[in-house]
Amino acid sequence: MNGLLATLEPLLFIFISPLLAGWIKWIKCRLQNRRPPSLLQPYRDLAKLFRKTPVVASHASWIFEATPYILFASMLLAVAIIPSIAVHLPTASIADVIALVGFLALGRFFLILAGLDIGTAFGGMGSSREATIATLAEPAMLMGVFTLAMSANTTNLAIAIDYVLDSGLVLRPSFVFALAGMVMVAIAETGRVPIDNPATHLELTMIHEAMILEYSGRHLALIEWAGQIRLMLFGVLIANLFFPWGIAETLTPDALTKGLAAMLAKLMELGMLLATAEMMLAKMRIFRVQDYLGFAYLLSLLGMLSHVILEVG
Amino acid sequence: MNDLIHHPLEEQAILFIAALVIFSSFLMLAQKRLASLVNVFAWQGLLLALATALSAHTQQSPHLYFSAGLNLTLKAMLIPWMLSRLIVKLDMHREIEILLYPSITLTAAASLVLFSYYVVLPIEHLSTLATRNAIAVSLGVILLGMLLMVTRRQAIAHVVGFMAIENGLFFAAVSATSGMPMVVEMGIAFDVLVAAIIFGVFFFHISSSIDSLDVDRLNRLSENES
Amino acid sequence: MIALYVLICIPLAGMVLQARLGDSRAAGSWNVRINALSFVAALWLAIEISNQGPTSTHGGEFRVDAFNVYLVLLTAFIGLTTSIFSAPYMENERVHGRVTAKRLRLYHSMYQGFMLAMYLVLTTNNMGFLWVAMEGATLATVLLVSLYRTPESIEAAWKYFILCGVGIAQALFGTVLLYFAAGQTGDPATASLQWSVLFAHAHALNPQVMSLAFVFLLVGYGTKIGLVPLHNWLPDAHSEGPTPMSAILSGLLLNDALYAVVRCKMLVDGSTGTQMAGYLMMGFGLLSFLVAALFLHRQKDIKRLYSYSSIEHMGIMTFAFGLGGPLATFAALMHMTVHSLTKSAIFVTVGHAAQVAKTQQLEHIRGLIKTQPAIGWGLLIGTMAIAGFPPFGVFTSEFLVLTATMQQYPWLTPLLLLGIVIAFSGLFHHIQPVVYGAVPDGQMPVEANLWPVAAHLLLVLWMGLAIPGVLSHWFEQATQTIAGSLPL
Amino acid sequence: MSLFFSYLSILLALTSGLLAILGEYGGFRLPTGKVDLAPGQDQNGTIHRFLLRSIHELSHQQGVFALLLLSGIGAVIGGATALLTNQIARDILPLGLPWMHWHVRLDALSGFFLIIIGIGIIPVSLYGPGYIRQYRQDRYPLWLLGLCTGLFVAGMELVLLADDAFFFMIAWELMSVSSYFLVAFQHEHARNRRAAFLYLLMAVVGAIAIILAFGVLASFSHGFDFDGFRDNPLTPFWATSAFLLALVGFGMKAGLVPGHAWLPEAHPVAPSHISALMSGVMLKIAIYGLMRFSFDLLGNIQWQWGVVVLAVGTSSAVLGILYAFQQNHVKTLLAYSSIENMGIIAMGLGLAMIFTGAGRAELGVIGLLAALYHCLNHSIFKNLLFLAAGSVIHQSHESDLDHLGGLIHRMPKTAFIMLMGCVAISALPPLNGFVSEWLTFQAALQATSLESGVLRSMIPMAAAALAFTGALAAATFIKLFGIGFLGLPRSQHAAHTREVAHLGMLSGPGLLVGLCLLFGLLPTFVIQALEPVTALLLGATLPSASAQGGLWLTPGTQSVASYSAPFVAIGLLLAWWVTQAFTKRVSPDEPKRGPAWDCGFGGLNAKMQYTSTAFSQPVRRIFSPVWDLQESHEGASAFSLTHRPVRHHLEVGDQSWRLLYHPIGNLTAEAARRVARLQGGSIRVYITYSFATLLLLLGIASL
Repeated sequence: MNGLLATLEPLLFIFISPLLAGWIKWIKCRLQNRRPPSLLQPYRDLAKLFRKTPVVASHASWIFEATPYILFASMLLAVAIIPSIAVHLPTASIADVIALVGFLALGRFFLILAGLDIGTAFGGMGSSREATIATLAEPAMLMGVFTLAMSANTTNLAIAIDYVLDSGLVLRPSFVFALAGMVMVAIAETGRVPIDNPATHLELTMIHEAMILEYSGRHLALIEWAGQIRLMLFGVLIANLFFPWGIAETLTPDALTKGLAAMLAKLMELGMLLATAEMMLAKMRIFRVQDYLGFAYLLSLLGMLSHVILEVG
Repeated sequence: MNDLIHHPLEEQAILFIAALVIFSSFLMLAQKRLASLVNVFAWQGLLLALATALSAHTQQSPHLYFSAGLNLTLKAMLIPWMLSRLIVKLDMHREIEILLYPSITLTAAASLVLFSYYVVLPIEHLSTLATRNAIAVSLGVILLGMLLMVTRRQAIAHVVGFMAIENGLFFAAVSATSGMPMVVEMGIAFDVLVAAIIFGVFFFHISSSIDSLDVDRLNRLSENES
Repeated sequence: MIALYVLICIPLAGMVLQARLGDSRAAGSWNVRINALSFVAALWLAIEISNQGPTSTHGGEFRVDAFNVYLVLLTAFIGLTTSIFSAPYMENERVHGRVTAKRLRLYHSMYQGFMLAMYLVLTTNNMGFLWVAMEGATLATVLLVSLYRTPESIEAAWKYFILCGVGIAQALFGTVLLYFAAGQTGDPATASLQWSVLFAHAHALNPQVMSLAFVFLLVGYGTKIGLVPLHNWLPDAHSEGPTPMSAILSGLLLNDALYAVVRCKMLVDGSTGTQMAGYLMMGFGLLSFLVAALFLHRQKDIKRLYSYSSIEHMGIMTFAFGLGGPLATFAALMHMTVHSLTKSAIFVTVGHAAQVAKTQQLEHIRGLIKTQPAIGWGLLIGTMAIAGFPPFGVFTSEFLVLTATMQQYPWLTPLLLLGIVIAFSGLFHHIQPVVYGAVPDGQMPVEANLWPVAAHLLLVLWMGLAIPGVLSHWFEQATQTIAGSLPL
Repeated sequence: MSLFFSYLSILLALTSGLLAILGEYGGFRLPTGKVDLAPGQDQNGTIHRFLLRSIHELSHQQGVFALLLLSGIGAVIGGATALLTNQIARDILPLGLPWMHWHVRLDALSGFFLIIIGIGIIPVSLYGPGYIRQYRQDRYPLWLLGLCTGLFVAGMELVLLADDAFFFMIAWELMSVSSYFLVAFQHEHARNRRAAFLYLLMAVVGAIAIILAFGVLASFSHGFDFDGFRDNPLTPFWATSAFLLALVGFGMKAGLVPGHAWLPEAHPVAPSHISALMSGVMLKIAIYGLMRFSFDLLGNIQWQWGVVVLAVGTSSAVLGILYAFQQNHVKTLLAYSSIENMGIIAMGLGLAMIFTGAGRAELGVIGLLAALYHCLNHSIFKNLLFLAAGSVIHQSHESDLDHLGGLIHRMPKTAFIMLMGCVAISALPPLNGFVSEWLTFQAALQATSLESGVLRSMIPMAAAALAFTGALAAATFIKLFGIGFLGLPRSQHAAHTREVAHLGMLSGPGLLVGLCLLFGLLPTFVIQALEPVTALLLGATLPSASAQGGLWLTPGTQSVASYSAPFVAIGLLLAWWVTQAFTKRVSPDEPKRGPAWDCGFGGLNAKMQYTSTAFSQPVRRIFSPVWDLQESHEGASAFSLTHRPVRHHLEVGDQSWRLLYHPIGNLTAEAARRVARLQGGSIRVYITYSFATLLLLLGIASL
């Protein structure tokens, strides 16, 4: 039973993820007074890409072809270990939040390599920038995570969520700071405005896109999909870590449905927030990124300090 | 009690000679011309021999007569003779060396003698010999010899200074301990002789390498440059 | 004790012999033979001593105990190996016309004369005679320094002669004072210059006289040791003379001067019962060590470089003897041995290196390892050994000195270590480009016999790994007599 | 038993060195100065001799490395027995001073590091024979290489066995000196000579600091044997000073900032298999020294030490990787990354010290385990990377990343090995690098249970720095692999490179790849095996090293944190398989091959690629004050219509030179210059010296 759930949940997760992307686009268009594409548009795009025959540069190495699979697989694994609908799934204790960061890093590692594989200027540029941003984003994210981990005294997501649930709604300054920091990092990591603009294809602005310019067909599909999963993953992570309420603590059917509903609701809210934020903001220069991420790091650090100073004493 | 009156005449004579010896050291410091420097040195040797002979008489230690003779032949005759021959050979006999601040030198010399007296004073009273007061003098002679070497630029003057130091040593041996054991005396005398010969050899080498005996021009080997 | 007389007579005879046929082709090998003989005699003596302990003879004029017997052996050994090196070296000099027949005679006979003086210095029991022999050593070597008759060599010889003469004169005054003190003890038995007698009645000697005497003796013999600021003659004399002579000067003369100072220190300590002598030696040692270490950085001449390193090491030994504890004394004794072995080995290689490059200028000697590997490696490994790298013996002794200092005067150890680092960097900074790198043109291998180097370095290595039993026994006995107790 | 094997291994190492010499000079012929006549006269004679010589060498060189291999195996066995049986073997060698023989002691800690040495030697000795062929062609003195390698290995093993300060120092210096000769092996390049000199100089300084530290201990106990040190506790002040001295000494050897300057100079210029040994093994010996000294000999740890070590470690990690990222020379990059990894190990140690000092030894265990584990891991993958880099340089004769590229097509096997190394050192799951970094994080997160709030807030910041380091390390090795092996070849050499021919040059590193996987997948067994070590050093072990069998790695309790490497690996494979299956189902057809799209520009050539310098430019710009940058453009004029070549020149210098080393050097030179005035050349001045000395002493004496 548990095992079944443990396999079903990630599958469900990855199949919902394009929907989130679609939802954000939809909101954005609404806010910009444009006619939105249908919510299912991302699915259509993926399907189309999957149908097409991929074209691979003649001098590409095996890394180029393997990368999409590695990326997707690592994302899948990441999904498997974060509690999305239910807290306690057997997969949750396989690895903790540090391992989660590790999985994301693994995927990124190969993606960046793939960007260098063909040897185009764009690929190199994208890879270099992606590497830089990742370098800056990771410590900020871990700092935020550590704030939670230290107050919950665990790096296991499930246990941490339990802890938050048990202690009920406590107004922790540390959590507020950490939340803010995490959100900023999430925006950076998922390549949204103001760090990167998934919609653009201008050489000077793009980061993530530049790496995957050479991909096509199912390879591109897998990468796009992985991106959507990553977006949702961060959403769920933030949602469940900071507002875990509604998540299924027992594995009874109704609890699970409630959990699913709760998750969807939270994601919709987050999506709305993200879309409005992207409406407001403009993409920033690449050499502003360090200030942005530095600020995120500072927030998480503040969270840590306030936890140490104010909460434990 | 330590007054001169109470000493027999010979001892008075010895102490008088001691005074002359130190005076001769002062003279050396003051000499401008090498030839006269060597002469004074010869006189000092003579005085020493005399003093030795006298103390040999007073202390009934016959072997001192021998060392007196040794000193007479070496320091008063042989070495001065060699030196003056050299001076003539290298015709420097009418060369005059300008002494830097002779007055300062002499004051320094005086204070050196004072210093040596101050150093030796605490140990003088140990001696049972009458000549003990001469120890300070001998030390003074040694120091003045070094001073001579420091102030002079002529190689020959250095040799004279060196030999003057030897004189002082000899005098110390005589006045403090009524001479060293015979074998040592012999050895010392031998060394001095050989040293003198080697000095002679060197003068020619030096004067052939830098056509003068001015030691200040022996400064090739120096770390200071660059 | 016949061995002793034999030991003294052989070089005496050799001196006369070489004065006659020192310019013949065979002179070099004769030199080797004579030294081999005296080495055998020294061995004989050593065996006798190790069998029957300290012995004195000829009415106590000669005395051999653990302290000087190993030095005698060392002297004979280094004299032998250096003569082995000297034979081809001087032959080469003769071929290149740098020395005439007359000077070769002088060289060979004075070589023996110097050895004779060394044996006398070590074995005599009479402080006055020790002085005579020491002066004799100077006289024997001074003409060798100016053997090449270059202006530099003459200048060096002159400085050597004058400075050592003045210094040694002061030592004589010290000896006179010693005799004076001996005369004033009251009982006529002590009224002599025999070290053993004086040592036996040291407590009776008047402290004030003795401390004055020690000042003169230290300044006098210290000039020969090359203690800063009395050292100025040393680099000149070492760098200008023929290399075999530099080897024996560094390896033997300095040691024996130090030996004399230590003998005097024993007397003074016995009389004054204060640390005065020790403090003076420590001060001089440390000063020499640090100053010489700094000097190493500015050398342009390879032989000067190593003569400064000799000063540095003599400084260490003087410091260690000044410390005076059993550990330090043992270390100093050992350091005397390993330093002379290593340093003479280095001078052998340096001599050949200078012949290979036809110059002593450091910046013109390059790529020795490529030109003539044996010489290059010998120089490099020798330098490593002298710089105090294990497993060579120098490291052991320096380690002991350090720990002894740590136990007695901890605040001095940083100075020592600083000095060691400075000295090392100075040496290697100069030597590395000499041995490594590409070969400059015109640098040709020369005929060389590197057995001495190998033998010395192997010995030093052996002493670093494990001190031979009899040697350590002697060291311990000597420590016993000098410091009054055994190390640990 | 364990001792027997370690002796055996040492002897084998020495014999291999000896064999190397004998092979050169057949029989014991001492080199008398006679050099064989210069090549040129009687050509065929020399040629003939040369041929004979090379055949002869070939065979005996293999013998040399075979002995080395055996020695490595012996070391592993000896170490393993010592570690697993957890018995302390003692012995006394009749060497050294009459009253101070060499004490030998082999316990769990030395056993563990002995294993590291063994693991380091085995692949190197497989790799060596193929690698040194180039040297035989250039007529380098192989006997020297063999001899010094043997001595080097023996020295390292002796350091582990040493149980008294004297013996320890001898072994330590033996290690330094022999490796010095190895660094100076190709001494005709001025750069190598400089590196060797710097290396030896800093080794001496470090050794002296260590001697001083031992001296402090020795002045409290009587004698030099470690047991005496253990039994005589020091006063806090002296303990702290001893510890600081030891930290300086061992830290310099371990390449911790700011004592690291020699490392990026020395490691790249040594022959690659030697760099592998130096970087992979020797640095660990320094860490061993620090552990032995502080935990074992000093005993009662104070948490302030931990803070110092943590600070040093953090700065080394961050600076090391920042510098590594900017390097274009493959081996220099690896060397700097060694500094980073040493920093990480030091962080683990620091945490262990802080917890132990604060009385929470059971938490300190985690830090110590992290450090030990990272020692093992780094020794494996750094060894691997250096060997692989060696193959690249050996085959392509290029060591600058900007002249490489596209090697994955030319030398696929080496490329795969290198890739695995990069993944492992970037601390990516499921390889071994991740485990030790994870443990370090876990150790850091235990800070909550400390009383002092300052530590509680400081340690997580260190952890964040570690995260930064990890990310940057990933970027660095992406650069190494992506620029060096992917893309198009940037030079003729790179274009004509071939895969290594010699099997050993693949099997050696290949073995290490296997180990990376093994220690990545089964960490719990390593942790359990390490229990004796932690028990020895801290007197505590992990409460529940492995819940639910060996599958879960849980420092503290299951609820605190858990990581199950096997499941992660399985999960990864599963996910991979699912993805594959899914895509195969929806789009079965094979991908088409075609020219690169490149946004339709076309005409793609190697010059268009991002260079290594360009790749690291953003980071360089963001953290510019960290480096001593000299950047210049030639002929760069904006918007000039005429097409002119533009040259961009960049020097990335190490700040430590400007701030620390050059000032010291100048100080010494100045002092020497002043002292030299003593030797002015005028004899009268000299006499004045002795005159003045005499008067002074007389004055003193007659006071």
